[in-house]
Amino acid sequence: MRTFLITTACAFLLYLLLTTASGPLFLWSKEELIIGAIFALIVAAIVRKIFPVKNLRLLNPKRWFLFLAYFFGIFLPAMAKANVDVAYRVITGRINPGIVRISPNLKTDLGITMLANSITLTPGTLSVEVDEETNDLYVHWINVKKEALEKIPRDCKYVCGKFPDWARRIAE
Amino acid sequence: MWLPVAIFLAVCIAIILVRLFLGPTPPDRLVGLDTLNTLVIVSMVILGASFNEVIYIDVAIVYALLSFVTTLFIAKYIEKGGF
Amino acid sequence: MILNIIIYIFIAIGCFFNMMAALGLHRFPDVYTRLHAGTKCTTFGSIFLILAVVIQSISAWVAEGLSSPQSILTLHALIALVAILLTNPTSAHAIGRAAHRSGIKPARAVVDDLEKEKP
Amino acid sequence: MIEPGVLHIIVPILIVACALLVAILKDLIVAVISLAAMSLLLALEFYLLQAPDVAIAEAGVGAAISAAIYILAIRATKRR
Amino acid sequence: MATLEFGLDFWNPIVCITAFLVLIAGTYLLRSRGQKKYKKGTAQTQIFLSGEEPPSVEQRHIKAHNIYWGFFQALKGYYDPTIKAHTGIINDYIIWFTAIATATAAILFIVG
Amino acid sequence: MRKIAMAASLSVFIAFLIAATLVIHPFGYPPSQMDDYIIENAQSETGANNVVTAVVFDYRGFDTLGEATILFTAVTGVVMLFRRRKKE
Amino acid sequence: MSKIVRTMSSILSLFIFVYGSYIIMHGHLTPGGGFQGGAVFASGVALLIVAFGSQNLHKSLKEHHLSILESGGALIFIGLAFGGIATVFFYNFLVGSPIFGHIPPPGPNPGDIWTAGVIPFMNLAVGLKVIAGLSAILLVMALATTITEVEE
Amino acid sequence: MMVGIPFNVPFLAVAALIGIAFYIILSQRNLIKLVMGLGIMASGVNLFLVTLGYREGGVAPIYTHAPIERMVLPVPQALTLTSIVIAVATLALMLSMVVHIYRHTGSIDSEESRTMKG
Amino acid sequence: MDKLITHSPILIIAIPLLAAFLTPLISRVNEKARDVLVITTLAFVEFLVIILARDIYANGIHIYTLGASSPTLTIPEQYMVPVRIILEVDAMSIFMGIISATVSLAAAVYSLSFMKEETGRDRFYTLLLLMIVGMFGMEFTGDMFNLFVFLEIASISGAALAAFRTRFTDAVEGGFKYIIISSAGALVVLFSVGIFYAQYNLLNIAALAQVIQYTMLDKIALALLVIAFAMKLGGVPLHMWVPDTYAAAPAGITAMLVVSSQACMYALFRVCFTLYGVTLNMATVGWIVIILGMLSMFVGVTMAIPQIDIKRLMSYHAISQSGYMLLGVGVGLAVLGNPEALATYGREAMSGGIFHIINHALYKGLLFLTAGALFYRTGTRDLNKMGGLGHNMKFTSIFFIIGALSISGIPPFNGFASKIMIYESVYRFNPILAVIAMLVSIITLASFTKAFQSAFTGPQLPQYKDVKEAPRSMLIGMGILASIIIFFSLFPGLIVGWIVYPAADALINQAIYISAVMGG
Repeated sequence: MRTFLITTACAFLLYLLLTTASGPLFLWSKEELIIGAIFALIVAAIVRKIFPVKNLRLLNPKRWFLFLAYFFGIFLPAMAKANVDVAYRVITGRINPGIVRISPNLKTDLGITMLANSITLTPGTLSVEVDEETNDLYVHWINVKKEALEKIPRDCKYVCGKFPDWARRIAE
Repeated sequence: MWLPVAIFLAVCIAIILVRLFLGPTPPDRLVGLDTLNTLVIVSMVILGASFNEVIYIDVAIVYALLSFVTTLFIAKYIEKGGF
Repeated sequence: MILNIIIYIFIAIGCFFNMMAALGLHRFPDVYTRLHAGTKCTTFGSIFLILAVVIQSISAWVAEGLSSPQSILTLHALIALVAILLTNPTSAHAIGRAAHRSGIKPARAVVDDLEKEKP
Repeated sequence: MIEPGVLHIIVPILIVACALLVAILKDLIVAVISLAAMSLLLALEFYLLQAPDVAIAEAGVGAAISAAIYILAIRATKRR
Repeated sequence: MATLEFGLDFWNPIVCITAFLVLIAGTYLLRSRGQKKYKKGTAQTQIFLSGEEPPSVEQRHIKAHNIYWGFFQALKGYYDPTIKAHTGIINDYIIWFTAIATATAAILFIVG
Repeated sequence: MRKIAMAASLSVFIAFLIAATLVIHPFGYPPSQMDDYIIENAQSETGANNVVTAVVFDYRGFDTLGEATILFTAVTGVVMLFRRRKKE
Repeated sequence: MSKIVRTMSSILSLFIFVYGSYIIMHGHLTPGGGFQGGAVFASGVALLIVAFGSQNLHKSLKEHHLSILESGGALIFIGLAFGGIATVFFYNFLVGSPIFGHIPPPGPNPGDIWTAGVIPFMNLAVGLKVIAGLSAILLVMALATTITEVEE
Repeated sequence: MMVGIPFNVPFLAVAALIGIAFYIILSQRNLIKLVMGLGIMASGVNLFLVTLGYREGGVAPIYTHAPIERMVLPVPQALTLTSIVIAVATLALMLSMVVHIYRHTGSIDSEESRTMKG
Repeated sequence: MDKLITHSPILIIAIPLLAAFLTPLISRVNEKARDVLVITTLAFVEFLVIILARDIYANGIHIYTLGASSPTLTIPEQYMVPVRIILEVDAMSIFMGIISATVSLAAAVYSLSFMKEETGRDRFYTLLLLMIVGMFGMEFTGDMFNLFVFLEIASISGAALAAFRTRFTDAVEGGFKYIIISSAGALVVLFSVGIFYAQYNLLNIAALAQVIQYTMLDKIALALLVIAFAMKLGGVPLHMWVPDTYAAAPAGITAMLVVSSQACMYALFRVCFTLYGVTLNMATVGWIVIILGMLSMFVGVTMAIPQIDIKRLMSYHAISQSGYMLLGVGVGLAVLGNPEALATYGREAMSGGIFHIINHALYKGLLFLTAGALFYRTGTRDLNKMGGLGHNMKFTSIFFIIGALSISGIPPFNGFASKIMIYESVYRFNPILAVIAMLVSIITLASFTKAFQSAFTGPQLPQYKDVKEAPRSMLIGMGILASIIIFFSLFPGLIVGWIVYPAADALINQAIYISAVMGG
């Protein structure tokens, strides 16, 4: 039931976002609100079983601010660096690739998803496979450093920096 | 201002299509398709701005959401998974 | 005027990275490295191009008054951006996984943990 | 001055190129990929022809649904 | 009401049926004046095949495959290519379609 | 034989198509007598801002009914083809 | 598919469903309508099929549910068409009435959802039908192609 | 005033698409390829219909924020919508029949899988 | 009652459609109720068709504008072209409508017990109703694009029905061939519609007929349309799908597929006579149609003789018989520009061809139903394996004899009535054609003799010792058609005067069709 309500709220907010300025100024006309509510209920009834809001911790505004901070402070600069890096490799053609295994020790699905997507978009790495039980990630690394190859699973700090910590803080 | 950008993107699309044609293995072509998707979405947004038509962006959103489904289907076929 | 310059800079960055993506697909030797080019560069380029559109429409919005239809353009362009940001890395992951499972070895690889552990 | 008609020349050529690929190659999965690309570019061309309704329909049906049906059918039969 | 008149000629089924009935009656008349020697169940109705045993009842029925055998032999020059043209391959059907459509368009262009 | 017939008919067919593109109206300048009426009157007659939707559901609504019927037919056909059969 | 794809799909499916309903409902104002929205919505179902497997989906979504939905949508559509038969079949009998009956001011305007008479209802009916139909096609084909041995 | 497109390129693309579709249907023995050929043909016809309705420098026929006088023709777009849905419906039916043919004969080649001829 | 007649064109299409949408819901509740619903709907449609026919023969063309503020408001006020979809029912349309309604009623009654052993019968009846909707739509519409839509409905449902018994390989193959052929044809039709739209910005048939100019594009469109419809109706050399599909479909459906291809023939005639009409160079197109007809007649019948599958044999005869119709109407088309010849023999030839349409639908439907009855009881279609079935299946063999004599043109059956009209009028046009037509009729008799001999006569085979007569509803279905055939045989003058001459005149008089929509 709780999940259902949260899902409904998400759907309703999304619908409102899509139909801004339907009424006077910024607001919504009342027909739009009613129709949106009905649709939100229907959609929530469909997806309630799979929508990943099993716990209420994600509703904490602190986590949202953390997410924004992470997104703008850590993620975007890393992404810019990544792109310059890839551009450099495109032009020169120097690569030294390999697939390495890291274990970030994340528990929830959302956390591992966030981490994997961050890894994919940031310097020289691309998540290829995830272990269903242990949540270990297999990462394709475009420029394998010698010092990271000492132990298995490899050390996170060479591959993806501080991302696992941030993911844990935000999603767990 | 926007039209040259759109044409430039179209040229990029043409270059990517070459990879789609040459790609030795199916995953290579799939990468080409994925890249193509993103570029087409961006050019849709750009063209929407160029026509100065606010409602056109809807098409880009639809494409951004749905091209994902195609990619997943083909990827799942390539990895020989059960549907 | 300054706004225009910012928009032009954004467009230049976006176009450059999209071009890099297109070239990278040809320069790299195998699927995984091509995925690097195809995912990262297009996502980054798209962010900048869409941001350019957003900045322009916001300026038009401010110029035309609050009830201008440009607000819808801004919001929808941002939604499209979010959709790209969400889907692109996931589909890259799916493609990489599919490629590995269908038996494609990474070219010139120095190390392959996945191959060792899951034959 | 670059005129907008240039896009009306580039995009149809790309569409025809994708269709040719379907005709040439024997591997069905590649044919599906290139059909998806054709459908995508077709949607872009509809967009350029000022038909956003049709573009959405082509995006929804051509890209997602019909590719999915093809893949399911190929899975149940054989690949080439 | 029963008569179909179509400008050139006419056709009336009632007349036709009456004629048939008259014919049948005449035939029956002729038949009734025939010999009465024929009897059922005697050697008169047995099959005689130059002294051989006649085939069993099931084998006496002529199979559909064998009917008009001579006809096909006589028209071999027509039947062989015609049956060969019916390949049963779906592509060929569309080849015929394209060919005939182009031919028709060409005829319309040339003749007018 | 089949290949020759194919090549000949196909090439002539495509030649006809290309000839048709040369005599059709130039791209971008169509005749419009029926559509002008629809563009002018759709908003006032049906109340819909989107003229295409007005055409789809009002002026040519019967086509849409037919189209929905086709989809219904196809779905019925597919479900029928993959139906579970009675166990003997 | 992997855990990452599954999580992402469950988030995106909400997005796609809401977006599909938006397209269906705003068919008479913005590009879109019953077919387009229905196709988008059904693509969401396709996403669920590819991410979670048709067997799992089949536990909660059976073909006959979809069949009933589709018949229902078709019946609503043809019923709306029959609704105008007092004048003519397919007559737009709701324009000017209190339900969806506003008449928009002539010329360009941002649009009001409460307009266009029976068209929004027709959009809904067709949308329902297309959703059910395309999902049924995908679900049935996915199930039939997964089970290799068909029960004879 | 913008200049028109030389040689009616979009119409030529339509001709090329239909030609390629016929080439695929005539020459490819694979049944799924055949169906793909029909799909390409449907795309070609759709493109033809939409191209018919385009006006130089036009806008979409939606009153929301657009000027009225330059709208492209709406009827071809409505026809194309119908045609797209018809195409996907036939596609689904054809492919499920192909699946059945494969189950019966073990082949999707149009020559190997036929049982009736003559 | 007036209201009913006014709205009957749309009701004839919409009521089966409504029933088709209701069938899946009702059959979840009760199987019996579904059967009753289907039969009631078809009977009601038959009734509607008959009252509409009476109205049309009394008052002329019936117009129904969909969505306008009045059914007869074809053109909006202050405007010059029609904008909305218009249903336009003239004598030819309602003639085809009578055929469709009758044969489908018989086929549905027949299928009640024929499909008893199959699963998924709710889908079967849904598709059957949809196929009827498609045929009626094609026959009644006055709009080119709408014609395409209903063509697709009829083809898709027909293909799905042909593939209904999926446990047989040939059923699926036949369905697949049918759907490929028909969707290729339909796409070509759509392309032609696009060509018309490009030139005149119109979709209505009557409005197009008023302005059409026979330019180069129109010639291409004409060729494509004629050949696409010719493929759908099974004219040689585009006929090869016909035996494959007809043989594989369930028997009741085969009878309906015959009617469906005749609906395509109607579309062909509509395009040639009404859409192009006097702008056309009639002699050329007429001769094209005549040549198609002659080829169909000859190749169809000669290919029928070697067949050993009874339904394939009958399918080839269906091709051959459609040749007669094409020949008759083609002669009419060839002399359309020549009023004198038209009056002396052209109209007669067309009437013969059109009369042959209804006769063919009836007796070929009956023959396919008897073949289905044989299959139902023996489990095979192979004539080599049959024999002596006449001992046990007396009614079926009587129905077969009626159908066979009628198709071979033996007096006094109705096949002879239409054939003699064709022979005599075609003889005035070109004697050679008439002689070939008679020859074909003789070969038809020969091949049906073969079929009858192999299946019904001969000693009783041991494996068929305890074969029973076909079940009752199948006999009722066959009986409906057989009694109509006998009625038609006894009173041909009545039928021709009532429905055939008006239909022929409706095709000839293009101006009336145009003025019904465009006014003036």
